[in-house]
Amino acid sequence: MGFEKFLFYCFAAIALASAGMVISRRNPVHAVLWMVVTFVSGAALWILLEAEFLGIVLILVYVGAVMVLFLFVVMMLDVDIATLRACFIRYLPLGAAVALLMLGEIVWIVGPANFGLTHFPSPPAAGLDVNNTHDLGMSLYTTYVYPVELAAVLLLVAIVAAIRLTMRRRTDTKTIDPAVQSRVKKGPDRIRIVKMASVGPLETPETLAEAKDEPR
Amino acid sequence: MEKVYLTIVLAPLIGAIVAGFFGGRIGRRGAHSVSILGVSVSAALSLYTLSRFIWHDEGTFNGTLYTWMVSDGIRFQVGFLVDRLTVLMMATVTFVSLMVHIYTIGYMADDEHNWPHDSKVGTNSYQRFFSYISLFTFAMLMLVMSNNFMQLFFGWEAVGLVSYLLIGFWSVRESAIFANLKAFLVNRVGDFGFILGIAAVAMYFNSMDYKEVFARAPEFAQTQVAVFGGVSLMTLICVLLFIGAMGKSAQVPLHVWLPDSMEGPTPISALIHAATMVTAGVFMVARMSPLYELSDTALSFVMIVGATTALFTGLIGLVQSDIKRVVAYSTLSQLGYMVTAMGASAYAAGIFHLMTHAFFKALLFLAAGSVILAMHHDQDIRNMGALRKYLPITWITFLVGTLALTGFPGLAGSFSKDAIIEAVEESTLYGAHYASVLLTIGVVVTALYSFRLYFLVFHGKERMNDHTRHHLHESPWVVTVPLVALAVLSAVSGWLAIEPLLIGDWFKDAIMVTPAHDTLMKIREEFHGPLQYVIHGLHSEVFYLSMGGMVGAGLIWWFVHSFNPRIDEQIQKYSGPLTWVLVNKYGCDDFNQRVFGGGSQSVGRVFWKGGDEVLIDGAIVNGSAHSVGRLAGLTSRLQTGFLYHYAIAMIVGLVGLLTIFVAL
Amino acid sequence: MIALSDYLIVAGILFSIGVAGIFLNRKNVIVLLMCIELMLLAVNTNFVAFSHFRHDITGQVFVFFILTVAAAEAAIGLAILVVLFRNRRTINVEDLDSLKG
Amino acid sequence: MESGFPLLTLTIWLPIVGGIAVLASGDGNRQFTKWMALTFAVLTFVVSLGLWLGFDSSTAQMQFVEHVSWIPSFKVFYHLGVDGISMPLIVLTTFVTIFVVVAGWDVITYRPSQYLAAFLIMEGIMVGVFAALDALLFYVFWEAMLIPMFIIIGVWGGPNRVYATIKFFLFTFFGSVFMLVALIYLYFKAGSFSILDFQALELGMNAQVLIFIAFLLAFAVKVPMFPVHTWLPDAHVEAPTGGSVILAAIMLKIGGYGFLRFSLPIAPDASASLDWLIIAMSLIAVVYIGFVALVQQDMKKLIAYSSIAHMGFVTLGFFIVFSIVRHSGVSTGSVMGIEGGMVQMISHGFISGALFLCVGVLYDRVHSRKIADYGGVINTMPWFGAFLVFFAMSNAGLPGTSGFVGEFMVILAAFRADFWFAFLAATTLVLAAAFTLWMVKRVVFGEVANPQVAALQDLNGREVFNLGALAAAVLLFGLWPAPLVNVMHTTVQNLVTQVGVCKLPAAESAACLRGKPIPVASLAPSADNPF
Amino acid sequence: MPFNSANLLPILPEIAILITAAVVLVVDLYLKEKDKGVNHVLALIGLLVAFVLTGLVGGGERVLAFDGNVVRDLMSDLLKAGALIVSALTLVYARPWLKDRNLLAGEFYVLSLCAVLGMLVMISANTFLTLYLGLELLALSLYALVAFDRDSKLGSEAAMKYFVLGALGSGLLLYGISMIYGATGSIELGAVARAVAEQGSGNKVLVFGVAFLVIGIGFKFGAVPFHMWVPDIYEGAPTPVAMFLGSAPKIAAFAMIVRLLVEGLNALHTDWQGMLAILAVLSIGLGNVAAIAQSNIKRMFGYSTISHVGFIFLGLLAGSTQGYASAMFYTLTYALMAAGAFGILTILSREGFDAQNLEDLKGLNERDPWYAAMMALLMFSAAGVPPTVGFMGKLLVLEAVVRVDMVWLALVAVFFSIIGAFYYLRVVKFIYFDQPTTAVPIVTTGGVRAAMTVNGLAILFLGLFPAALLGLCQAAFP
Repeated sequence: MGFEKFLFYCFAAIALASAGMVISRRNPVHAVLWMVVTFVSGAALWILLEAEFLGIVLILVYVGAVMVLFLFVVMMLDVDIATLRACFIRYLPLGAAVALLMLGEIVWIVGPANFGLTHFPSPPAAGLDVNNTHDLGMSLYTTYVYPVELAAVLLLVAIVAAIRLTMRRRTDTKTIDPAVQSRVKKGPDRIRIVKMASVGPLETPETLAEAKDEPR
Repeated sequence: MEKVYLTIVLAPLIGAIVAGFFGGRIGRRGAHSVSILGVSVSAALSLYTLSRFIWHDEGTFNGTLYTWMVSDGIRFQVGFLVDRLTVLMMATVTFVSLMVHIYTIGYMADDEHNWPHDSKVGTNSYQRFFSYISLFTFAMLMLVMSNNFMQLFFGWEAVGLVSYLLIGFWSVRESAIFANLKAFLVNRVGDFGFILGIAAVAMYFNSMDYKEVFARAPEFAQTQVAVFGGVSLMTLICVLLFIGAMGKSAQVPLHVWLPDSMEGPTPISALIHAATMVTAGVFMVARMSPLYELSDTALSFVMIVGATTALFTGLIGLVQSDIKRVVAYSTLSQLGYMVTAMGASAYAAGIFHLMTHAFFKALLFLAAGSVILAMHHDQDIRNMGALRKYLPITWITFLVGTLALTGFPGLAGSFSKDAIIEAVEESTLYGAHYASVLLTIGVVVTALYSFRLYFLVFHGKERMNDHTRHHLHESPWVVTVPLVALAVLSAVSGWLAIEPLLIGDWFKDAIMVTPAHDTLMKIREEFHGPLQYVIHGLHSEVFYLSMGGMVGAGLIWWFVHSFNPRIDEQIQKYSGPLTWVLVNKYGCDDFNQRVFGGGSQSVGRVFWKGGDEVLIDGAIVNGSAHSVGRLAGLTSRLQTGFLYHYAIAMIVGLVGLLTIFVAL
Repeated sequence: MIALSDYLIVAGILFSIGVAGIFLNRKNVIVLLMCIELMLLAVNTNFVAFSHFRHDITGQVFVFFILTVAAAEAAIGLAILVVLFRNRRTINVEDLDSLKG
Repeated sequence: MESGFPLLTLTIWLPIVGGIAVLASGDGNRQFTKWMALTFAVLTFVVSLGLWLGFDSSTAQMQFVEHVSWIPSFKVFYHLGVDGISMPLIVLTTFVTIFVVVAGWDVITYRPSQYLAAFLIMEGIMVGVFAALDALLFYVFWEAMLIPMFIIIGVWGGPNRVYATIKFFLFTFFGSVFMLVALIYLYFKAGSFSILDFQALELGMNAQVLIFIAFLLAFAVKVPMFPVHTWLPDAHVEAPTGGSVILAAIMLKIGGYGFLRFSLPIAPDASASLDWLIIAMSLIAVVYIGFVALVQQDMKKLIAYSSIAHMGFVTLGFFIVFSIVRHSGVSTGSVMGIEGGMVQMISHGFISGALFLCVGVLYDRVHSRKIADYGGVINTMPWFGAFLVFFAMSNAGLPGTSGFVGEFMVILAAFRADFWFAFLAATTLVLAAAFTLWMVKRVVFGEVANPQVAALQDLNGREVFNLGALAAAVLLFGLWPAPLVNVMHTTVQNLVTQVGVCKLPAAESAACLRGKPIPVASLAPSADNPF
Repeated sequence: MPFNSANLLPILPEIAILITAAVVLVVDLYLKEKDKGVNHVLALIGLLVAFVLTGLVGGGERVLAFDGNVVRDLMSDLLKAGALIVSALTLVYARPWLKDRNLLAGEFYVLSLCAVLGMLVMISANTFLTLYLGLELLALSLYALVAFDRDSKLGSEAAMKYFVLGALGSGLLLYGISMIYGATGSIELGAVARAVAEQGSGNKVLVFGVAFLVIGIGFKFGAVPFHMWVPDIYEGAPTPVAMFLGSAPKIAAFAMIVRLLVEGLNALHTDWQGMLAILAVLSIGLGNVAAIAQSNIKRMFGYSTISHVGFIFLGLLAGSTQGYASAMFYTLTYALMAAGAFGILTILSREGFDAQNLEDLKGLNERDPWYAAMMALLMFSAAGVPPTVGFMGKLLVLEAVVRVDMVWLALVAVFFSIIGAFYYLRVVKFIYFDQPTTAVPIVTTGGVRAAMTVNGLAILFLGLFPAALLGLCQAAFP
């Protein structure tokens, strides 16, 4: 067993194990963290496949951006973990059965019978002069220039959509528009102090609690 | 002659149309004038035709008016066959019709009293009545003058229609409209057989034309058909056709409509339900003699049915208290005689009786109508008595009619009835003996009920209330003139007609009798003139029986009744079960009402509620709709709303497809 | 040597784990999304493996785009998640059943 | 035979265009709308009379043929033409529509323009059904017909109209979609949608049987035959008068027409082997439905059931041809059976239409169709009573009315097939009389039943016109059906000949065991003067 | 490899759309709330320009551009034209609805235009990659559009469901693509087709991949059992979005299925035929049956879509050019039909009220006879009643199926379409037979009325004279 093979099995095992953890964790934060592990080992596998650029991108983009985004959202939404107690065991048999059936079929198809070394001999290791990133770039900006443009549009859509969906002009924020400020006139726009009688309901703990319960 | 025949047929039709559609405009006088004119023309021309046949030996006319339709090689035509049988019928029909028309002027004069005062349908009822009876005359003429089966059926049904309209003429009376529906339906049962008979003819002869069919009939004499386990074709045809006759001529068991038909105004009882329409069946059998002669079975059947009718319906007449119903049962009984004559192949005798019966029965009905008029439409004979003082002409004519009916020697009825009884005695067919016995007993019965009626109405004590008594008076001349005319004919027609009809060869072309069936042979051989025939009749048992009946009736309902007005009821009470059976008309009406009337409704309800609503609509149509609905609910419940279920569905779908297409 | 099939099987197992995760996780939308990410990882691994063994850069190009799209998708998905949470105060899958039938 | 002037197109599209015009005119000026609708209806009738007058009854060829490409890639043509079977039905359609328009004159107050337009459009569509010689065109018209009818019943119908309309629509739809599959299959085999090509197509027994069943589903529902008849009473009861009239007078006929145009000539061998089914269904319709009609409490329902029973005669007449041949060895009588069925269809068009108009007359005044709500109507409406009795008698098949002719012919023909067929068929003499006249008795005769009846007004001019014209037609064809029969004679003879030819392919020709009907010698009526 | 600007010619419509989207994005920033209508006009102009460009660059021989990433052929021309027209219609219908709810934002138009762009890309795709990107472009825009009404609980739930399932769907699709790529070594459809033809249908790997592809397609179309998103999203999405989502993307999906299965994997026809047959039967059955139980009309349309998808599959699985042409005809006319039907719903909605229950259609004939007639026409068309185009579509599809001796499929299809007729009829029933429950008049603009008129009459016209469109469809599949 060569070192390469050792690495493969190592990372494969980590990837699979952490993937298993991803789906079995109740706490989504844990799940996201296990996901990171999965991706990292996946990236390692890709690098074993001489796709260095993609391996790095996977870590940078996925782990660095997407997973962090996930984590961010999980934290931001402040999901009550207690309510997310899955009835894990109840669905295990069905899930396992279907997944195993599928796995069986997949393995049967992609197994050595079709994709073994006899059909696809291991390619010779690429020389040191081969630059995966260069190759990819050459391909991207020549043959696949159209998809690249499309990807750009796609990202634009993502931006527009994300902004549209999440950005709202909150009416209760205290932002100040300087232009308005400078146009302020004396008199009606200026603050005036009005004296008022200091009577009013007392703030009791009950009223405070009520106010808190109201949905935002 | 074609134009003459056409005129004979169309004149009443025109009268009917004018009186019917323009009755309101031309008024009563206009209506009766035009319809009487029409019928008069028709009657005159019929008599003219008859005279041509008698004295000028006019040949048989067989001509086509127009082609109704041609289909599949069968030519359906409308045309006339005028031969000696037809012309006799034409003359009888138009003459009686004319009499009835005239009589109606008097009888219906006060018809508005029969209607609710604000009923619009009563406004022109007088004119309408004339229209109907003229229309009837047209239809009857179409029937008798037809030269083919289809037109026969047309006339057959058309007279049925008019009968329906006339029985229900007083359409606000529940009993009338019940009776007319019953009449029509019972007739339809007969027609059911009739049309099948026509279909059989059409199938084997490929023709509707009498002449062709009769000419080719012998070819099929031996043909067997695989119906009812195999019968001879001729038997099948004849029996089927006769079922039609049973309906129209009110033979047992299809007789039930005729007594009820008395709900109609009396003139039509006379015209339709005594003199003409009900004899259509008899006429038809006579017309079809070339076919009937080929089937002994059919003839036996006819004879047995006729004889049964003759006796058993006569018996019912004994217990009736409605003047018209007594006459109606008598009609049934006499129709039975005629039909029996047909069965015995004594067609001539039957037709002869048909003719004489037309006269005296029309007379009896019209006279009864006269009585009813006088009695202010009270028809119950228990409320009459001693009317001879008030209605002398009616009395005399009624007596003539009664005597003719009972077969008093010298009057028309005796000639024909004796001939029938003798002919049946001569018959060798199966059932002839039975028929002979029944007919003979029938003679007594006839005398009994006839004279019972006569004595109760015209003799004995006056039993009407004072109001009625004060208004009793003889009917106007339009009523009495027809009575007299008919009475005269009832008296003399036998003398005139017996020789040509029974003895001579009047029917030589029209009626066919095979030598084996020639039951009138004996009469022919022994005949030496009408007088001798009458005298001969005086020695017959028929005469004695008849006289016995008359005397008996006189004793009971004249002599005893004068002292004991309740004798009628006492006799009936004494007879117990017999009366019960007779009063209930052998249960026929109840049976029909319950089994056919109620039964068909129950069947209909079962089919409707059980078949249509529960089985087809409920179980299949709505059932499948509901199950689809339930299925829809079920499938939409699959759509749980839970995201993971959706995903799982996709995965399961994926695995399913993989399994089916990759693994398998 | 490591055969192509080895990589593919690893990818297949990853894919199946993702699928199993969808079955098992019935609560949290985020974990559901992560299961899908696992599946995508499996796909990508397939592509990379094929690309390597076939000596064809196209597979990697494809992976590149998949990653791009996945990133955009994640952005939009999480944005929707935020909107959802704002509206309903929950991302519990079992509470998302207003639309059904 | 191509004709120069597109008379059929005109007959189809004139009312449709008229309908659209009526629709467009809106309900602002109602008088104008109504007169416009009537004008179009009458014009269409006049145009269709041209078909009758120009018809050559000596040939079985299609006449007034129009042949224009419609969907070239599928060899679908706008192919029109009439023969002796379809022409009378077209004229019937245009004739009856006039009365429908007149009948709705003052009665329809809710959006009369839509009402009248629906009928005019439907008229065109129905003519199209009869005139189409392209199966696809036929199907388009056939189904399109459902839309206006659906709307008519649904919008202007009675209280339970929703159930009735949906039942009506789905029932018919159910039948026809299977026909569609059969037509497509035939197209696949024949290479074109031409009905005439279908008829010439050689088909194996299995295919024929399946096609026959598909057609049967479509046509049996339309006719309707037992046991798929239950939509009809519901539809009739809920439909407005005009809707009932069209439904009974024409739409039912389309099913019968379909049997003649499709089932018999396209699948003669299957027809021969399955004719027992149709005959059984027909006879059940006559007897069973007769009894059902007897106990109806609702006049329209009663007439609806009566229609089913009468249509049983039609299908019986059409399908006894094989029994006749089996029984007697020759085909004599089968022409009469089919002609009888045809005559029955035409006649039933008049009679049932008239009966529904009669019920409409009462309904407009009293707003009830229950028999029990009437009684003694004749006391206040003598003319109406006269008409109703007349039409009731025709419905009962009284000789002298057109109702008799068809029944008579069918019974005569059925007798040749089997005594018991004729026997069961002839029960209608009793049953039809029983249910019709019993209804008449309860509605028309007797004493005035209630104050509403006492307040009735007799027929107005329009109603007299409607009923009078129909009565005249009933009487005319009853007293002299020759013109009607002569028109279809050659066509029907040709049909019988065609049906007699075994269409099985050579490999299966052993199954052609049934006796070949012997073509009858031409017995077309001679030119003799009818009088 | 120098770039040849001739490459740009075939994608001129796409460019036009993209430019419009960009312009709208920028212009919107400078528009006041009351002037947002400009966005609408701009978007329509963009679609019109794209339509015209489609016509200008269209026709003639099949053209490959961008190294085989893009293809322009008759099918793409026709489908693009169809997608553009239907999209334009939906935008017209959507405007009053959006305006009433203050949603007439530039983003709506940007996202819609991007979705249209996605469709066009899909239609013209000649590699798995282009196809995938077009698909995702469309999908991402639609996800966002579904959640466009940020304050709608249902909208966000629908978007969430759509998103998760969509992602799952594209994951499965990608797995299939990876398998095909692995087996053939190419992502260019022509090359794939050649490779597949060489390997023959015995290759299980290909079949395996095809199964995943079919699932991806099935999801996009909403075929059973990958349909679960359809009713929920139709109901939850804002009506104009549901309208948009339910109409034009079907055309793109059709392109996708043809590109993938017919152009790419025709050699595996027997395999995907069986798969499509299963999906078709299930879709027709379940869609029609479940629709009956609905009282929400949008949801009902959702199920109805599912059944129509089954019919489209019928045409496709026949595997004949005739069948493809029929399915194409069906798809195009269905898109038109769906747009019109949803259009009526937007017309019936008003400020503060969304017409989405069957009851809301009550008495439409009383309130506006013309719209009532159009809606009835659309419903009859959907039910497949002649003389509307819905019938023609069904006829052609069934013909294709019968022609390949799958009569049983045709029988199943027509059987369920009887059940289906019921719920369409019910709509007509509400329109015509019932009295309105509200006295509020229908406010509508001339543009909307004109669009609806064109839409409704097109349904009738195409039914009466299908030859022209059918001819075009047939020309697309020589």
